[in-house]
Amino acid sequence: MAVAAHAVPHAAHPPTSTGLNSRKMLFWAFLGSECMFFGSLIATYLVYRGRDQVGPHPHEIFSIPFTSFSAFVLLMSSLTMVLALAAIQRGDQKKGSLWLAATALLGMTFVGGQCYEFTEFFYKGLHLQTNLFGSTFFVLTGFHGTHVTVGVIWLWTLFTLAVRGKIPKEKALDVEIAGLYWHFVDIVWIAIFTLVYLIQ
Amino acid sequence: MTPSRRRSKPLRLAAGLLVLGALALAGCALKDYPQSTLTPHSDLAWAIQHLLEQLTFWVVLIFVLVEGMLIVTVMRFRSRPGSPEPKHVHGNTALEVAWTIAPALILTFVAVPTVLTIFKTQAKAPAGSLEVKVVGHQWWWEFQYPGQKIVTGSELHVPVGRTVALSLETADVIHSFWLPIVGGKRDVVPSRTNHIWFTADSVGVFPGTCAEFCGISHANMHMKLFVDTQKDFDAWVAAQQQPPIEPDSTSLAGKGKAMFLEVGCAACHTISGLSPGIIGPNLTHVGSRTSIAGSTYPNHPEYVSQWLANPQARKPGALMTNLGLKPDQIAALTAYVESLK
Amino acid sequence: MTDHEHGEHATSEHAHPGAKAYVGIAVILTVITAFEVAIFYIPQMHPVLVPSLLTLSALKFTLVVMFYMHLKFDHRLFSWLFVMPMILAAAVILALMKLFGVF
Amino acid sequence: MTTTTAPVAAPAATHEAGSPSGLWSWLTTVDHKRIGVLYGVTAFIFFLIGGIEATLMRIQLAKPENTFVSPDVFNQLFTMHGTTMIFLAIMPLSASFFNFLVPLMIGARDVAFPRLNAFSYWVYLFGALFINASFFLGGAPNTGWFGYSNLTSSQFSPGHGVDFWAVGLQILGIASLAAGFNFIITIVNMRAPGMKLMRMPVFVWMTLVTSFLIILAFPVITVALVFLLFDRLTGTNFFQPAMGADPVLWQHLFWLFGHPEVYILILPAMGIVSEVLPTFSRKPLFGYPVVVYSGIFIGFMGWGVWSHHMFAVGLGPIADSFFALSTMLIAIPTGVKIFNWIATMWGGRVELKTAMLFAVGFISMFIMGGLSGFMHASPPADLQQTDTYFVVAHIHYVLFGGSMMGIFAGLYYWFPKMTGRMLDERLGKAHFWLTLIGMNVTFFPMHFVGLLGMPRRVYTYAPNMGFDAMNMMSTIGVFGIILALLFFIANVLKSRASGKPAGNDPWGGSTLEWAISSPPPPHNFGTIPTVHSLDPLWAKDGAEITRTAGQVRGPIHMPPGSIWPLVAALGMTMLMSGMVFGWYVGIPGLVIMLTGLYSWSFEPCD
Repeated sequence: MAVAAHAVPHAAHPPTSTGLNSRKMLFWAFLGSECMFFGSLIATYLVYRGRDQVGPHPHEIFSIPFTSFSAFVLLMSSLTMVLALAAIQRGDQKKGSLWLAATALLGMTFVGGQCYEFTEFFYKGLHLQTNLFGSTFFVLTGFHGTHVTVGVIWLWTLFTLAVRGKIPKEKALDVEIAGLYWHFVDIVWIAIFTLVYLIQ
Repeated sequence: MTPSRRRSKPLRLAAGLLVLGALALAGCALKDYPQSTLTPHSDLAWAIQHLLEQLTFWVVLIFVLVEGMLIVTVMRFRSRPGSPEPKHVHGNTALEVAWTIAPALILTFVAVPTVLTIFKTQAKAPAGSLEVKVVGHQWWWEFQYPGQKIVTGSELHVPVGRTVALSLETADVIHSFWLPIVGGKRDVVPSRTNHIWFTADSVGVFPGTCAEFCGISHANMHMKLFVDTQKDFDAWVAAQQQPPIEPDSTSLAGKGKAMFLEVGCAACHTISGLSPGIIGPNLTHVGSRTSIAGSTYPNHPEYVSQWLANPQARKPGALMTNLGLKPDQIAALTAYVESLK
Repeated sequence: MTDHEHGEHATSEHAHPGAKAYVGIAVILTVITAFEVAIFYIPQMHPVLVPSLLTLSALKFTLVVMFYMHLKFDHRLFSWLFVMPMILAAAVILALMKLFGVF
Repeated sequence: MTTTTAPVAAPAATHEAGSPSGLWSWLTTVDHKRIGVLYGVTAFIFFLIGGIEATLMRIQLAKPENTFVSPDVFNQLFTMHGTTMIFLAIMPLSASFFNFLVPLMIGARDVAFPRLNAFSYWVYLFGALFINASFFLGGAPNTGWFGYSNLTSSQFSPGHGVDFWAVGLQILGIASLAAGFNFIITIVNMRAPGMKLMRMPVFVWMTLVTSFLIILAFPVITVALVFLLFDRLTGTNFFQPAMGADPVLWQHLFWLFGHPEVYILILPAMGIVSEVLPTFSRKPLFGYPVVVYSGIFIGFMGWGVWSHHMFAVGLGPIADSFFALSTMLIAIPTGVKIFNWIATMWGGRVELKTAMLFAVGFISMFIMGGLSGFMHASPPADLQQTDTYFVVAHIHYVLFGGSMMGIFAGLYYWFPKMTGRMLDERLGKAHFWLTLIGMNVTFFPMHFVGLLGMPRRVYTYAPNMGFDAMNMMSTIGVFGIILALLFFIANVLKSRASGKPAGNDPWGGSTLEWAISSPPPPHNFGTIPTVHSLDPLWAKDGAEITRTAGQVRGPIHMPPGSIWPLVAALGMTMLMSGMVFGWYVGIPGLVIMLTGLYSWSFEPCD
């Protein structure tokens, strides 16, 4: 075991064959699996695009300025997330908790925007059952929104811990993994924003 | 169990299976196996058959060689008292390369005719083909001849030697159109139109069926193909184009006609000039067909009466309503239906 | 997947870029997003709308994955775990679009 | 079940957990060996249930126009037979081997995430019970294990059967995903020193490939089932042709999952056989790297062939040709594996113990299944064969002759390791020969009855079609298989009662699990061995490894048991079953699940 021993970042964990943390590896594998999940959802949206028998159609409904702002908010939350991680890794839990809160708030802004958007679409006559666009759009973005919501809950949990001083440097991995999840949710939105909103 | 007895068992088994297979294949006469895929009667079915023969050749060859190799190896290297400890061989590159290339070569022999056959059989139907639109329903087949303005159900008539181009659609769920003697199946899929074309090469009556599970009575969704001489076909077309027979209103069939309108049959069934329903099969010339209920029962007054009395008893899940008819109503309707030659 | 891990220095303790670099990336991401929206609104760009948008968003995607998710600095195994499924997902999307006649 | 812990010869004070017994210890266990046993026993029970379903179908089909079961019941039977055998029997039987053996074979004390492992099992158990509960709650699913849209829509399938099926598969998918992640990380990260990837036993390799297939294929079926459930529960239009949707999308998504799933079912058996053959030939596996790469290649190619299940759909000549060629390509690595297995025996000293008989039987039957598969890789030929009994014959040669024979080979091979007692060879051989004869009598005629025009999934057939004799033969064959299984069960019971003690290494195996006592102590290895070669126990230092593997030096910390995985699994199953039963099951489920997950996360572990 001498080979891997010096590479172990956290003393609490037994050494691993690759020297890499098992939880982090699990999480990357999970994100790979999530790629297939969102890939299938996006594929369905793209395959069904333009097959609607009745409106409303995407171009009658989307508000690009509004969604661009949402996309920007989510991008910025990735920045605050990575700053939170950097702070925690330095052992600065105070700054870390602030950046975590900022990330969660930006995430909540995004989810709030999505709620507003969904309501707006609903009043413009686009329901889950209206047409294929309604079904595929709401289910795809709804699953993304659910992911963001889970992320927000996760972030507030970490925030509570950090405020109470319970995420020292040695536990930075907890934040790193939440960060991986958060960034993944962000890049899924990068794909959705382009494929669904901009390329109509 | 002695070693020798044990060893001979796989051999005996293999021999038994081979004999069995040979017997089964030899007995593949159409009269015994009317729905057989191994008795082609059209250009399409022959194209498939030729491919199948090549495939079978390779498959049987590989089967005999590899299973033989397996059995020989096991028997030859059986552990016996005093067998030496084997040498620890880890592999052999030349062998690995050889048995990678060998299957690849065989694949090429099969892949080329496969692709050629795919493109040949899925090309556009030649111009001047007889066009028939097939519509799958739970659980019966509808055949429309747009050129001849004929609509019929469960029994498809085609002339021998003339190319028939089928376009395949469905009214409800996915079914699969399959007449083994003219060729492979093709699914009928909602919101899609599929195509299949063939030229039947001999006269006869051949069964076919739905091959894709489509609900409770999937097993009862049959059809019949009548390959007629051109003369018979023309006569059939002419008969089908006639208006329906008008029974004497005092006869039993005449009462049945009144009953047909009265009890509600007309809501689902078309009889040319009488009723417009399109949910069930077109009955204009139902009396001329040889079978009823998705080609499940012979067209005989006895079966027709039973069918009218309780369709679901004859064909589970049948969508035809059980109208709770009284025996005299059934008799009249049966007489009318049977008169519609 | 090979076994290079053994006997090599594990790389999870690499120095990550600092706050400055992160902000820099954020600025680039913002500019690209603005650019994307601009392309959407400029009619002259519409002939190349799809390829340019795809390129730009792929760029954004890559930047986030490489820098914010640290794949650029992390162990190669993580890249494998993520990038292979991503390629597979992309292939599935393209194959389904092709099979349904989208292009 | 409780008996597996019987003779643990581990010195006291070596581990904190000890080897407790009793129901509570099983409910809270995080020991991979016990979870493996739980998986195995549960899956075998479901294998018997699936077998009963098959038997009922075969009785119905014994003669034409039989009325033994009603059409609707028949449709429920074939749907549940397929679903049960695939998701509740073969996959979890493989998972049982993964669980029990992978940590032992790579020289680890447990899997990477023991509690996630327990969670996976409980989710599987509850999901399996849920989906089978449908039989008693208004009718089981009846649209086939493939659930083709739009037959599954509320219009054509009212009632709850399809809901049970869709929700049940979602639940089972979570169990598979959890296991998939766990085994990837375990194999990549928990190997003993010196065990490079290319020194891993082939079974471990196949577990790794299978796990990757699971984590990448299950999300696709998850999405498809989400669409189906949305359609059925909220009235969306994913598969509503009237709204412009194309039901073929379901088929693409289903088979995008479904074909990798086929390899999820067969690769573990290939791995098992690759372990059994060398041991009973007294010779290392021939061409180890080629066998490994072939397995990886098969797993990879499994993604490019899904539409060969859809040749009759009418995808056009280009798509048909593409999928035909990619499918044929898979024949190459498969053939290569078979040649390497034969070459392993060539020049060896072949001992035909029961495990070896099953392994050879696997090769022999798998060749049959592979070759019939090759026949319908050619789309024009497939158009005559698809949806007929020819395909039923094919899948049963692959899944029964292949997967199940492989699993039985593994059972006979590792049963002594799992329980510490030998199985009876005479009963075992009777089991093998009856299985071989029974399955061939059952399934071989199906090739012909299919080619002669009998479609599958029919509850009845007409007497004048020439199907009678061969159907009767198939039905008779089933009773041969049943008899064989009785021999197996008798064998297990006999071994529990009076089986010979196994010792560490009854077969002279080469892999690490044979270095330790049978059954292994909770901590597996007293001293983690250092591996220097592919066949550690056959290498020069093999005796040394065996000598030290049992020796405990210093304290060993094993994770304590936990009830929370079970609680979380129960809550999650309730939450999801709320889609069928209503909010009054779903909401309490949510509360229970969150309680379980919260307590789990904050429970001290590792």
